[in-house]
Amino acid sequence: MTAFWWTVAALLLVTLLAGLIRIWRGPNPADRMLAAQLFGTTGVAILLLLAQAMQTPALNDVALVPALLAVVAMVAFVRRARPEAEEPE
Amino acid sequence: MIYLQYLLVGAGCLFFIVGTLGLLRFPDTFTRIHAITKADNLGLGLLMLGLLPSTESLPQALKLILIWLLVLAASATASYLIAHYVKAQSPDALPHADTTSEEQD
Amino acid sequence: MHFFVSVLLTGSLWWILTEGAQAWWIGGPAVLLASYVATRLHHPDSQRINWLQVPLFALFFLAQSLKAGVDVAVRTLRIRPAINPGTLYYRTSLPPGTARYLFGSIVGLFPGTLCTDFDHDQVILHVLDTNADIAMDCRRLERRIARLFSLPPAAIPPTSLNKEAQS
Amino acid sequence: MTTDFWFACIGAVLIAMALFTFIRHTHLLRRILAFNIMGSGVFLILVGLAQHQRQTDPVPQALVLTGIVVAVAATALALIIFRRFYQLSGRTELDEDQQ
Amino acid sequence: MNLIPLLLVIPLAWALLSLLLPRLPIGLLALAGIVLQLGTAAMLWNNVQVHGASSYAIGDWVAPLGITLVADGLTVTLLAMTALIAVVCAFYAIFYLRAYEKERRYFWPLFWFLLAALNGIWLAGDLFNLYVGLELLTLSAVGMVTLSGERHALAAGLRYLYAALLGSLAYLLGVALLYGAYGTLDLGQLSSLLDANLMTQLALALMTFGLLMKTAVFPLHSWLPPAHGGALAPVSAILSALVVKSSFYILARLWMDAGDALMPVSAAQLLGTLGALAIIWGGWQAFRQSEIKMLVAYSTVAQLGYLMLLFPLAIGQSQQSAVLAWQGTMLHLLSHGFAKAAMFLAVGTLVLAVGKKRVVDMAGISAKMPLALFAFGLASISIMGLPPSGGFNAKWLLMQSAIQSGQWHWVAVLLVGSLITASYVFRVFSVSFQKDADPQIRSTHPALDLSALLLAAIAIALGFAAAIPVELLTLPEDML
Amino acid sequence: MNFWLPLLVLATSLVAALFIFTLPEERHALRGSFNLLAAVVKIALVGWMIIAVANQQTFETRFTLMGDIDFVLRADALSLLFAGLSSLLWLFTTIYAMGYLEGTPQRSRFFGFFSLCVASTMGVSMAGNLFTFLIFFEMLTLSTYPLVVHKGSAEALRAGRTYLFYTIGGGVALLVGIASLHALVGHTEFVETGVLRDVSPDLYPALTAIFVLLIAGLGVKAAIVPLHGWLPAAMVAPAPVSALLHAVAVVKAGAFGVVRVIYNVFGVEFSYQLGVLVPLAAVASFTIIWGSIQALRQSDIKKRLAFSTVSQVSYIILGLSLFGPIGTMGGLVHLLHQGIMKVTLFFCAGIFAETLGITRIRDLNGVGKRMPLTSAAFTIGAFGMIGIPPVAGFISKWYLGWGAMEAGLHWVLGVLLVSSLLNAAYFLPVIYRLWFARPAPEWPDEQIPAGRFETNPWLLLPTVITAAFSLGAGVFAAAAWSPLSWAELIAVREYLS
Amino acid sequence: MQFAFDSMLGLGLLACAAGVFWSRDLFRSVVMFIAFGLLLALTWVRLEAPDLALAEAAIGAGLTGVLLLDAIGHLRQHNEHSPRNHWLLPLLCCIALALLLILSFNARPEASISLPQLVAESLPESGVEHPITAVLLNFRSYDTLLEIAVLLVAAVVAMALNDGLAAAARTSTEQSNRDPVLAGFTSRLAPVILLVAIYVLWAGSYMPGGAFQGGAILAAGLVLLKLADFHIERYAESLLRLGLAFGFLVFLAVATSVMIGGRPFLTYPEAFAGQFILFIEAVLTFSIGLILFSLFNQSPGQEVPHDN
Repeated sequence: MTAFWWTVAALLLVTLLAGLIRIWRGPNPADRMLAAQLFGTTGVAILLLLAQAMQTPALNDVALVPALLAVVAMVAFVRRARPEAEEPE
Repeated sequence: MIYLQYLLVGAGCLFFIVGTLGLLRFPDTFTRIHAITKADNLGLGLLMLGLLPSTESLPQALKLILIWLLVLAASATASYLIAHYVKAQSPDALPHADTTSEEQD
Repeated sequence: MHFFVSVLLTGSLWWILTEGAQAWWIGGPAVLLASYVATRLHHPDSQRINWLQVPLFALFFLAQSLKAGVDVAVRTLRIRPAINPGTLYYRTSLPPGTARYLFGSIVGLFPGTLCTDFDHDQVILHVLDTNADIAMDCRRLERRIARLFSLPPAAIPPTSLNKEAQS
Repeated sequence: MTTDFWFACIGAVLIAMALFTFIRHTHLLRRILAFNIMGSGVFLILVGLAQHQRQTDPVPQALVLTGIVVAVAATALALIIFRRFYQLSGRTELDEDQQ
Repeated sequence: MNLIPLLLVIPLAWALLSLLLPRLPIGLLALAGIVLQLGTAAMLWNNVQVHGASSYAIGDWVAPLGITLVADGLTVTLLAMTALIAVVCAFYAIFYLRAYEKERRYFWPLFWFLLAALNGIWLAGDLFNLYVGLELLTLSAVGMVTLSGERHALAAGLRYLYAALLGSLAYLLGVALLYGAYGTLDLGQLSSLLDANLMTQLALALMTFGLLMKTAVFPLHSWLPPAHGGALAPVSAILSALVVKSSFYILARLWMDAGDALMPVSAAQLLGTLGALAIIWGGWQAFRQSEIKMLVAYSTVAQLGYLMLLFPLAIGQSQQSAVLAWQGTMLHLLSHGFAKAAMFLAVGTLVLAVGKKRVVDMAGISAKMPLALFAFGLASISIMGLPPSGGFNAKWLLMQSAIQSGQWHWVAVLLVGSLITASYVFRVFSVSFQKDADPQIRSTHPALDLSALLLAAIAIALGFAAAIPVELLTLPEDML
Repeated sequence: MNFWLPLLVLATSLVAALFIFTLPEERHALRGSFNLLAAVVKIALVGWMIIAVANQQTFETRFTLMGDIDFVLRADALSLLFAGLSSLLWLFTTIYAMGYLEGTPQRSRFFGFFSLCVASTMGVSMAGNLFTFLIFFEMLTLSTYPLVVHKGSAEALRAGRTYLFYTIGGGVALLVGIASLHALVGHTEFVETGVLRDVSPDLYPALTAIFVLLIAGLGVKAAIVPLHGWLPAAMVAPAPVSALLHAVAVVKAGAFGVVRVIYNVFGVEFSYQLGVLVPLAAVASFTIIWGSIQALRQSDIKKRLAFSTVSQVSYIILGLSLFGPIGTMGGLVHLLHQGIMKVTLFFCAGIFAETLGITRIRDLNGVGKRMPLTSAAFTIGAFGMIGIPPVAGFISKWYLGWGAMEAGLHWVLGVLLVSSLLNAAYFLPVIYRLWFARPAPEWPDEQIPAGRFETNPWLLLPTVITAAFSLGAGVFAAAAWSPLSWAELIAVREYLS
Repeated sequence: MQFAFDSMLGLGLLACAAGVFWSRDLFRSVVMFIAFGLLLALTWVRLEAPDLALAEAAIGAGLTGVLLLDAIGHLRQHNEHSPRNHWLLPLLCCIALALLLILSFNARPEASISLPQLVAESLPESGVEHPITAVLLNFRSYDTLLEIAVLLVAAVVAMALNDGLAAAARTSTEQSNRDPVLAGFTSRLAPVILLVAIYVLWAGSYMPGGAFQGGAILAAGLVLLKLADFHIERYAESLLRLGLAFGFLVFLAVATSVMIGGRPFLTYPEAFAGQFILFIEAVLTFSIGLILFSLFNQSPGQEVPHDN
């Protein structure tokens, strides 16, 4: 049973890391933020799986936090990001 | 029961993979938003469903659901916000005309 | 009234969070505080939810988001992503306020749609596939939301579809 | 190789990478990032090393919690000063050759 | 009631007070508090002198579970010095800050947090607690540097912050390794446990690096001059007199605790060499500066170099030589504290009066500001290491140590340092005596001169009363 | 009381200095009266001590500085010789300076440092061990710097730099010497006949090196060639400062230090054993001759006097290195005599410059008629320098020569003779000009004094008194309280105990 | 499979760090950093430190990320000037450092003191059941006191730098261009965040959680409100100051007041240790939340910088 949770968690970790590619390649800031958003959701999923795999229900509380706060970074981005100046100073 | 759990969790995982694939394959920001929002939320939902039988109490189960709902609400809002942002960035052309060309670093 | 509902909701939330340990001596004040905050932040003229409609709406929502997930999965897994994105100017009858904005955000979880902006009574949607009958889905969602907020169903104005599709 | 040991090693590599960046780059924001990652590396070592082949140790965990708070305070402070500096000067780095 | 925690409670309480009640006359309030603290420090000093060193388990949890504070001869001396310098700087600041309406509101809370951090560091007996104390110190010090919000101050503050943070992390990494190796953070326990192995030595090397960074020892000093030279005068005084000493204090304790076994003589010689380079380079730079506050700031860089001589003189040498080096270094720390604070205060008054910053702007100032200049002169006697002054006695002890251990090259360093110091100090004087200049000055409050004079007088008085601190410095059972 | 008296003596000038520093610039009267009062009190105190010491009493202030180092002020016969000179001349120079600086700015600073300088000198004289000596020796350096640069002109600042360069360098040498000595033998208390008698021969080389270091350090202030460079440069200072530097404070402190090192640290006999005295005598002799030759070449009055000092101070050192009681008496008594005579000469030079604007020797033609009292004082001083009886200088040279004979160093006689001739060669022309040359139609820059005296009485009075002293010390050399008998007292205690 | 997971997690951390460091575009670095924070939270879970995971999730991915995004939004361009040229020596030094560290891990001596055991033995006396909270608020509460002081200092400096800084300009940029969707979402999420914050605080006595994590969550909630243009900071400044300092005030007051009874500094009455700790944690949560929020809120505004 635990082996399965671990396998799935590892798979999810792979997809998570694959998301890094999008962060790296962009091309524009919104794409990168989008990938970060993916990190949040996938992270929640991994945390839930780890809670099962490691027999630590307290991890559900940990999962609660990114679920709650992942959006804050996105909000900060859309509210405060400023399009980059076209020309260097 | 346990197989149902496997099935659900496995399916959930699959949707995550699909979401990421979409994120990587789709050509522009808007379509990527589509992919990631819809696939991941479904993935998380299925995974949560799969985990539900393993919970020890009702509140614990409800907490899982709560987490999912929070993620749902957050993604729904975030998807709107980012789409809105992207549109505001390039109001004349929607969808953005340039986003298909990948910038190489 | 609204405060009362808030207390109920936050109270059950507290119950869930503490997993039944309850600890009301701290939970009580916490719930009251949260409810107070909820009331303070609540926009006075926003529409009220008809709580009886919630389960029904939830079912509809679940079905639609399942459909959306599968839809997008199928499109993704094609060798060449099967998409045909475009813009849809959807005229909504929902009045400005909670209902309309709920529509805007929830539509993003529905098959092939993504709200990008509101313009007067138009909702500007980005659609994954301009060939699909998006307007139909939207209208159904709109009706459900109207019911959720006990709003009178209004005449549905025609919707224009941006034909400048691009791949 | 235990989990604790593995992550302690990762911590060591993170520190080295961050230190290199800290030395090489002059952009103040990047240095803040490097500082944070270096801090994370140190924290990993603190917890990982203490727990390696011993039981779970609450003390280093508590220390790291304190350390995280301090790091946040320092980061926030650095950002605030940096932003004010940028506002006044339009520069994102210090004049390095000033003695 | 035990006095040790009071030294933490008073500054913290006053920090809150001045933060929460900015409308009160916080200057006067601060003075009351600092006098109270001075009294407490003095009483503790007396206690230690009479009854010997004592320790205090916070929260009634003894080490290694809890945190233990230690008050020995060195600690109480440093506490007394801190309180004394702080009381004068506070007095000075009350009048000085009249010209700085905005800064005044935030100066006091930061001042108090800084004092709390300093007292905490002097008393600390726990490695991690020292880290937190260092961070509190750094942040409040950086805050004080940037108080004016001007561009150069911000740049200086950033440079300082980055260097200090890097230093903290290096230190913390060392702490992490030591905890990993020995499972305790208590200094007292560690000193008996430490043995020579790669991890311990790496840990100590890292901690040394971090602390050297924070002490601004050559070549890691570049952050110091802009920070100390650019801040408001009372801030510069506190930074140079006290703040940089705190990290050196930790360093010295570590090395002395770890002892000869762990610290190779070559490393000690290396540190001494860095010190020597600091003395020469800092002195040379001080000589070259055009701004007078920068001159004083570079002087700090040079003077910190003398502290480094502790290591080659104490590590791997005879007991007698080590004791002399220890006493000399700590006496230098004290007298430099008083003298440098006096110098910065005096220079601050001069700059305030003249309204310009460069050395050449001070032409003919001796006629207009004799007292400030006199204070500067008295202080520089100690800085130069000329008798009668604490600085001289410190150099004498160091020299004795060097001669007894046969390390004549350090004698040469000491002497060359004195000569370089004299050259930049007298540069200021010779400008100030110029007769043809007639500087326009603003009148300054006599309290400003008085404060600087007082501190300078203490630095001189240490030349006559050195026995009091020196005897106390040998008091702990055996730090060596 | 025996504990406090040395401190009290020190405090009279120290308190005066601090009081003057805090006084506003324009309170001239208060400052002046306080300064004079302090000087008088000091003379009284020193006088008391002299009487007591003559009656075998000792005064000692002692407390621990740190570890094994004490701060010691002790009044013995030798210290009172110097202390007496300083306190006496402080009074006269102060009076003179008050007249000299009338109407100039920054008098507060000047008199403050002046008093501080005297305080340091008193400390030097009463220091009971090398460490205490060093403290006051360096304090002297610092307190004289502001006096040297007092005028604030570019030239004065340059001179100040030179002065510092030399004296701080000397201080460093002294410090190294003292520190090494301390490390080598522990305490360095001044004891009659020295403390080093019983050290093992292994240390002789080291001790020789230390001796050289110490003498080099002290020699800077004592202006031994080639360490004298600062002295002529410092001539830009106001005349009372020059008087102070040459007669009382700086050069004398150096010379006095040499006395202390030879007599009370190394001990004459031990020094002789080490074989360092004869070279010292040689250096002193060279300095005497060289200084005189240089003086001959100067056309500026003060410069000539300055080089004269270089030469004259080495008489003291020469006397000391003759390792015999007679030579000692000659050297010590010259410490006093030279002080009084040189102060007279500088006072005169200052009066010439202030009243008539004369700074060069060729302008002195006929001044004797215009200023008879001043010229007479100058003449007495100059005769003393040459060694013409019955002026004090004769006594010194007589004893020096006698001492040299006793020591068997006959060549020293030659040195004395040559130097006396040279002295005559550079002083007699001046005296000739003063009295016999025809005056120029008008003086370079004459200030008509207000009173009926030839110049400001504040300037004249101390000059005349010191001239009288110079004469008196020679005429009454055999009297009980003359400098000579005091020097005899010291010599007896050094050699016979 | 655990091993595979751990390996990937570790490499992922390195990859993220590399992304942060080697990206020329600073915005990309910041996003990479946010991702790094999330991976780090997972790492803490793997190190059996859920408290740290909680804190990291709230801070690294939440608050620090927001601060950095806000800062980078403030910059006009994200690309940096070219790095320094001399890099070989630093590189070698850094590699040597990493190698030395890893080597030294192997050469570790056996510890003679077992602190976890001591903690476990003293836990019953501490008043709480969760060892980390016991360490933070009882055994080593002095550290925590100073740590709060550090936070407070940062807030004071932020206030000082922001004082008198065109307050008018700040408010004018805050003219309500409130996004209705965001506002609606926020107004409903905020009470939940508040409740979760309090829950985490309460949980600290028994399981992972505590004042700091609660405070960080609270701060994130406040930041969210602020970003959604709810003007919550419009309280009198003195009240804000009180709020910032309140936690520290109470902590210090409790710590000191026991001394009047003759007990050592920072002790709690035995019978009520748990209640005291919870009370202190509650006020600390409140204050930490406010402090972290004010660190965000006091960030200098977005005026265009003058060139030179």
